[in-house]
Amino acid sequence: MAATSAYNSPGFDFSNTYRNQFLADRGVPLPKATSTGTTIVGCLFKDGIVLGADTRATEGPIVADKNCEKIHFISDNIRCCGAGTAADTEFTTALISSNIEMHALTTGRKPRVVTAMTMLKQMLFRYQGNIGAALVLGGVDITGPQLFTIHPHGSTDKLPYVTMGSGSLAAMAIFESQWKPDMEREEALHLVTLAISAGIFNDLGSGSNVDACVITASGTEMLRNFVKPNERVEKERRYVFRRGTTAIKEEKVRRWVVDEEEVTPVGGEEMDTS
Amino acid sequence: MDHFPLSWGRPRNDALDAFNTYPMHKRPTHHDTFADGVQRTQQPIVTGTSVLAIKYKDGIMMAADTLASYGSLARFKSIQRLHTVGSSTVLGASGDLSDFQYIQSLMEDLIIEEHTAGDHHELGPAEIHEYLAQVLYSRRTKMDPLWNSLVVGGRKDSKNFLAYVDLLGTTYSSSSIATGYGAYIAVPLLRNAVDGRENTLTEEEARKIIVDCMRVLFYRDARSLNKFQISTVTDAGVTISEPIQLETTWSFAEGIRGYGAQTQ
Amino acid sequence: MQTVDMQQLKAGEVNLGTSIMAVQFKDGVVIGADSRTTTGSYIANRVTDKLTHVHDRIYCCRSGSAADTQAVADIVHYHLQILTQQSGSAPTVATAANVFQKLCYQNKDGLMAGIIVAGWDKEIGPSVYNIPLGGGLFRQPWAIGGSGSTYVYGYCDATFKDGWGKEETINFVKNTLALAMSRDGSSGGVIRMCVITEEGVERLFVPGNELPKFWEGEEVLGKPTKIIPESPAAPMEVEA
Amino acid sequence: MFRNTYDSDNTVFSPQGRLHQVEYALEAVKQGSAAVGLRSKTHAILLALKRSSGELASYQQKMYRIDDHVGIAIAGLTSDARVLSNFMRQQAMSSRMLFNRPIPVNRLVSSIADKAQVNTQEYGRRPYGVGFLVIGGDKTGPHLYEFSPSGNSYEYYAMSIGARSQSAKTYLEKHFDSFADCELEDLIRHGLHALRETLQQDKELTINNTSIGIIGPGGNHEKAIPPEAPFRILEGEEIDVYLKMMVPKESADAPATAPPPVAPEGGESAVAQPPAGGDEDVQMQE
Amino acid sequence: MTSIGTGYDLSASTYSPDGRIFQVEYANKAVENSGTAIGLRVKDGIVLAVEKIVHSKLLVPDANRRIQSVDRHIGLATAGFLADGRHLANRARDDSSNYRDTYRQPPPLKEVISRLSMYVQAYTLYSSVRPFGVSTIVGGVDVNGPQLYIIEPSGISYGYHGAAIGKGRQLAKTEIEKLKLSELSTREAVTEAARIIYLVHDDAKEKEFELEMTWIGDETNGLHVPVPKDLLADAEQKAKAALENFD
Amino acid sequence: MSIMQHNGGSVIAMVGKDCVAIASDLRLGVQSLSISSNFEKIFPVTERLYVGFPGLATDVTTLREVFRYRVNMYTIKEERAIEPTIFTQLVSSTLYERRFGPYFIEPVIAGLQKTPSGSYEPFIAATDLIGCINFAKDFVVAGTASEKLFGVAEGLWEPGLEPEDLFETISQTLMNAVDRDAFSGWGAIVHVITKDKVITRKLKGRMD
Repeated sequence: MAATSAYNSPGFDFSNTYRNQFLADRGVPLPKATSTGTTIVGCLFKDGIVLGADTRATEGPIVADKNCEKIHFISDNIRCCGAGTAADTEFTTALISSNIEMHALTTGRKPRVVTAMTMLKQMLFRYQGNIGAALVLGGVDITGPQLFTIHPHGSTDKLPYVTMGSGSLAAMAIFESQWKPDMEREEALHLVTLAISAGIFNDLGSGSNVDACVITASGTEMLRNFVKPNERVEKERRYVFRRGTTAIKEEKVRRWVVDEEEVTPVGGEEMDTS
Repeated sequence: MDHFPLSWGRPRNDALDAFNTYPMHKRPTHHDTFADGVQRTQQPIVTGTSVLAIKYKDGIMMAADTLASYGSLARFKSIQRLHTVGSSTVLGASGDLSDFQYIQSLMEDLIIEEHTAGDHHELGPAEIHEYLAQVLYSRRTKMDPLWNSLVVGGRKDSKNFLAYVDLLGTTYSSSSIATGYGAYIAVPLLRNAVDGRENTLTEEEARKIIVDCMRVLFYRDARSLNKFQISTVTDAGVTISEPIQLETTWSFAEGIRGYGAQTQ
Repeated sequence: MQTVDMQQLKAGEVNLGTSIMAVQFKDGVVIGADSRTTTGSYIANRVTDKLTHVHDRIYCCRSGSAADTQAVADIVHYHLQILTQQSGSAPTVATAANVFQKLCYQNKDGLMAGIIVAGWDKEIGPSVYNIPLGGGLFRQPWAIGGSGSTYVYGYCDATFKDGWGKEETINFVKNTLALAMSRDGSSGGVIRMCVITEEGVERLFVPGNELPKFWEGEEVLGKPTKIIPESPAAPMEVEA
Repeated sequence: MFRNTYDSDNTVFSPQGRLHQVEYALEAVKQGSAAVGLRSKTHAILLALKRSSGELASYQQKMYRIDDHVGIAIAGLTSDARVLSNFMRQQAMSSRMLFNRPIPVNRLVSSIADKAQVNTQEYGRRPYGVGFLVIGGDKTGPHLYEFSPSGNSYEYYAMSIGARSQSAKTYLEKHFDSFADCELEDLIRHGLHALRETLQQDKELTINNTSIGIIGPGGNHEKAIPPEAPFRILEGEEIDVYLKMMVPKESADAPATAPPPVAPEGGESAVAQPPAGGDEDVQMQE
Repeated sequence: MTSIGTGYDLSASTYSPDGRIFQVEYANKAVENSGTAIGLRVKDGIVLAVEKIVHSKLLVPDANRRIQSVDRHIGLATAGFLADGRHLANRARDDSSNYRDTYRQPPPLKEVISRLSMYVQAYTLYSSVRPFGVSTIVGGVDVNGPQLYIIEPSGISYGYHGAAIGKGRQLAKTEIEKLKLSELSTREAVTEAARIIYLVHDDAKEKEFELEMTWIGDETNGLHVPVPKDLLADAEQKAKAALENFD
Repeated sequence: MSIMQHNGGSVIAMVGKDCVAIASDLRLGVQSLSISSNFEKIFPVTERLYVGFPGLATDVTTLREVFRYRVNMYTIKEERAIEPTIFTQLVSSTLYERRFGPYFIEPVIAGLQKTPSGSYEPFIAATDLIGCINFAKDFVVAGTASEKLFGVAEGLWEPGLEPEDLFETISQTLMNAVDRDAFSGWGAIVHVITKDKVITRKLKGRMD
């Protein structure tokens, strides 16, 4: 709390680690952060890249969020799917997105996918796997469509079709049996949907809906909730409690003035101050 | 007790033991929280990977590759992991192969006992499965599990039977079953291809499904081999094929260079 | 995917189980590698390129942690570019190897990297350097590395001859890698090779279904079919 | 009678190669009241005559359920029967446990036969003093077996054991050709007729002294028999309808030509009576 | 019977003054009263046949077998007390199974015989047990080809080309001796065995009988199984015809 | 026992029709010993924005001060009240700063967001202890009873609840869930936020 600004000095703050390590040593397990068990995939096609993700976030065995977004914005022409510790994927991609924007402004060029990839792998390597982000990075730049995976320890792979996350085996099975080079957009989108669906239905860490994103030289199309195979069934009855059901001990109401009336002060003008 | 197939046959620790000086079971392993309390009896040594099986119109079909791994060493490349039991059952095994050989001898004893009774009562796949479940469960209760995941398939009285049992005595029955890595990689494909069609699939279609899955498994499972056998059980009886060589595709990879910016 | 391969490997880290190799011949070097990347026994990438360009005529083969070796190779690549800019001429293979060695040695506790550096330079011509775990530097006429290499030392010792030409060397690399890949579960996929000579770098590719084949006979032999004729029964001698 | 020195011990062969102790054990079976078993293509049934030791005593149990698909009727020492029937139950349960399969009936019968054989060969034991009729249904259809203390077991179309069973056998031998295609009701009627042959002159079958055991689908007079048709024992009012179906003796087929001598009827006796003087072939089979 | 009443014949553990064990001899009497059983060892297999006396017409034909399987490739026929025969068969199965568990191979017949005859012999040693009231023919095809043995109540066992036990054994032996066993096929031996059983059956003294036959050979894939119904019927037909000619 | 259960306590927030509600229990304990039945974990940030801090009590107090300070600094610098979305990002980044030594708090945020047209829109969010935001359209939960709250809320919540109905739904959800959680309970407090007023009610609950 030494900072005197509302805007904090950048970087991580380790001041609690001593306390928390002490607790951990005393046998108190540290709580779980939200993770995205996740199925994320990417696939090359004739004109670009299709990325896909499921939308389930878990906290241990609990489904923490049924419809979260795992395809993150890096730049207009680059997107990144994240699996692993949710906060890590959010902040890592947000940071790189910001850096890419800066880089683009500095160089005055459209950012390249390899640049984002290199930034990501260098950052993750620096943290030696402690930032638990497993990423699928895809985009189209001057060199054409590019697709990478980045593992939490900072290793990367360049492949025409990739999967990550706990559902990666299920999704990869679909790719390995059905992927082919030079697919049309629709074919690729369909294949990605199948791969994500395989994760949703076969991996407990993945679930809910299919998000997809198609990136071509002409633009990026984000297909949020592209397929919704797990819509909740409409409730047949309502469970609204009669007003007054809950016993109250005490009540306090604070009212706010909502509509302000502009009142022009009568009399001389106020003294000008500065 | 770490019975997850993903932990079976970890790669050799060549950092500590670059020249394979120590036998597998003496090498330091990762720490398993439960190890002190539960698993002291054994761990799988010579292992087989996935077994796949599906039901189809005329019977059941099962497949397994012919590899026996010793850790990451592909130690024996033409062993059979499918075993005929009686006249209407086939048994497929992944996991420890010495335990599987023991189970084979149990099956042999059982079938001879049936033969010597000579009274037209024959153990079918359902009975064999029940028996194995009892054996595996009782062994794990003695803290001395038979380190296998078994698939029992068969057809008797024109009824298809397919079920699973593992080293804990867990059992289930399904129209498609896969053990080991197959449970992660092949099951999604099998469910798509088989569920709801188990009474209409022809043998040819079933064979294609199985071969496709074996191929994907070979692509993605580091303990698999591109040589495998297919077994069928139909009204005509049990067949186990000669080893089949997988056809694989790699051409798309020729142009890949490096892992990032590299282009040369 | 949680399985830790080795204690030295960080949890969930991607591993290049790997069979890698480099052999020098009169006009250059042939380097080669399999294409398998694993986490546990899952093949995360079946068509990896483990032959990494660090300069025009200098490549390295990577084994060990994917993250570590990529990072090291990237840094060396960076150093060699700077060096080239500053000196105005291509670095020697020895220079590249020394940079690798320094990084691997100084960070030996934090890295899991076994690297073979090979290439061609004006001063020495073709050369091969092996930098195993720990960060030592060893120049060899041929070098093998990675988990698959333990299976083929004998083959290499028995086969390698000085004075080979390009084709013989390529065959040697191809056969050695195929043998290693067939026995090591952590190696597999395709064989990628580079022939680096003064003239340039030639990429070679052997797809997984066209690997050289060796003994693949039956290990389980058939049951005896022969009936041994007549051995007279010898019951216990008892007078009735 | 010739003072027999070869009959006091079951480990001694007589010079003729006979085992007198075993033969005496067979006589113990005849001390019990009669039981009759017969089978058709679809059913196997048991009928037994229950005794009561007096006005105030209840009728003794003659039939036991072993498993859903197996039932037995006993004649001879009840206590021995209990030991053996419990053993049979264990065998049946172990088959269900190990294989989830109803034990094949022949194997069940063999298992007690093998157990009984041991008692005919070792000193310090006596052969079991009880005979069983076992009915059961398995994959090969309905079956009827006889088990005897000698360790023998045979499969029959129809059989009778216990006191004056020879008369019933005579009836059965005369009619067994027609059993195969009988309806359940006809089969029971035949059974009752056979059982009636074993009665003393002044006695007749009543709802109190008769038990009927059935394997096979429910009959016309049975209610709420589940489709798997487990073994059931009919007693009391339930069997009235069957008793009424019986044809009076005069008009029914001629009774056994020579009614055997009357065996003691005085309740279950564990004391082995001397052999009932050669009216039957008690030679141990084979 | 000089033995009777001497008191030396009441226990298997007692010798008579002239060195005989009467109890074993009496056990043989039980065998002699039994229906005949024969076994033929021919060039490519084994045939076992028994004359099964039908003591009641209420018996279900084919159901009450007197020839039993010990292992896939071994059959066993007994004459004497049926229950004792079952006991021995069970013991033979255990011996066979133990051999398999130890050596993971099908047991050679010799091995089973050796173990089984030792078991039988043990029952001739003690007063606490009686000898087995059965003679046993054991036949099988193993790596050494077809094998045939008899084990007697004394525990003695010999290998045979043709074996006969039970009531009609003398006549059967004479008939078997007329055969050229080493030239017969198993299929032919089935016919011969049926003929011999029909021949030795004494219509005058005995009740009805049933012919039960099993075989092991190339035709059965080395398995010990009952002779197929049609072949059995054919053999019986021929046997009856031969009998009429004989008469 | 996890450190998140050391002091106990749970918070839930729900969206209604033009309103939001946020509620918590009032227990403060040390493991199984209850210390106080009047430990509030929900704090006003602005007039129409509340934040709840279930988790380790010492971090509740610390974070309350941290955010009071940071919100004040924001207000002074920006010369405007902080909006719920901005505040959520502030919470998220503040927690993520301590990615490798987190506060043991899983904040729940509920408020009304001003739209460009000047009207108010319901807003709720929650983050995990290192700041991963969960923007929900229905309800968010946190604390030792979170699993039970998920279950009950999943059954009871429905869209378009009026403030008074929302009050009943959130109260019943909370009360029923904490009744099955040993570490939460001992009374409860509910804030229903509408554009012109905030109704705060203390509920009668089990004291065991």
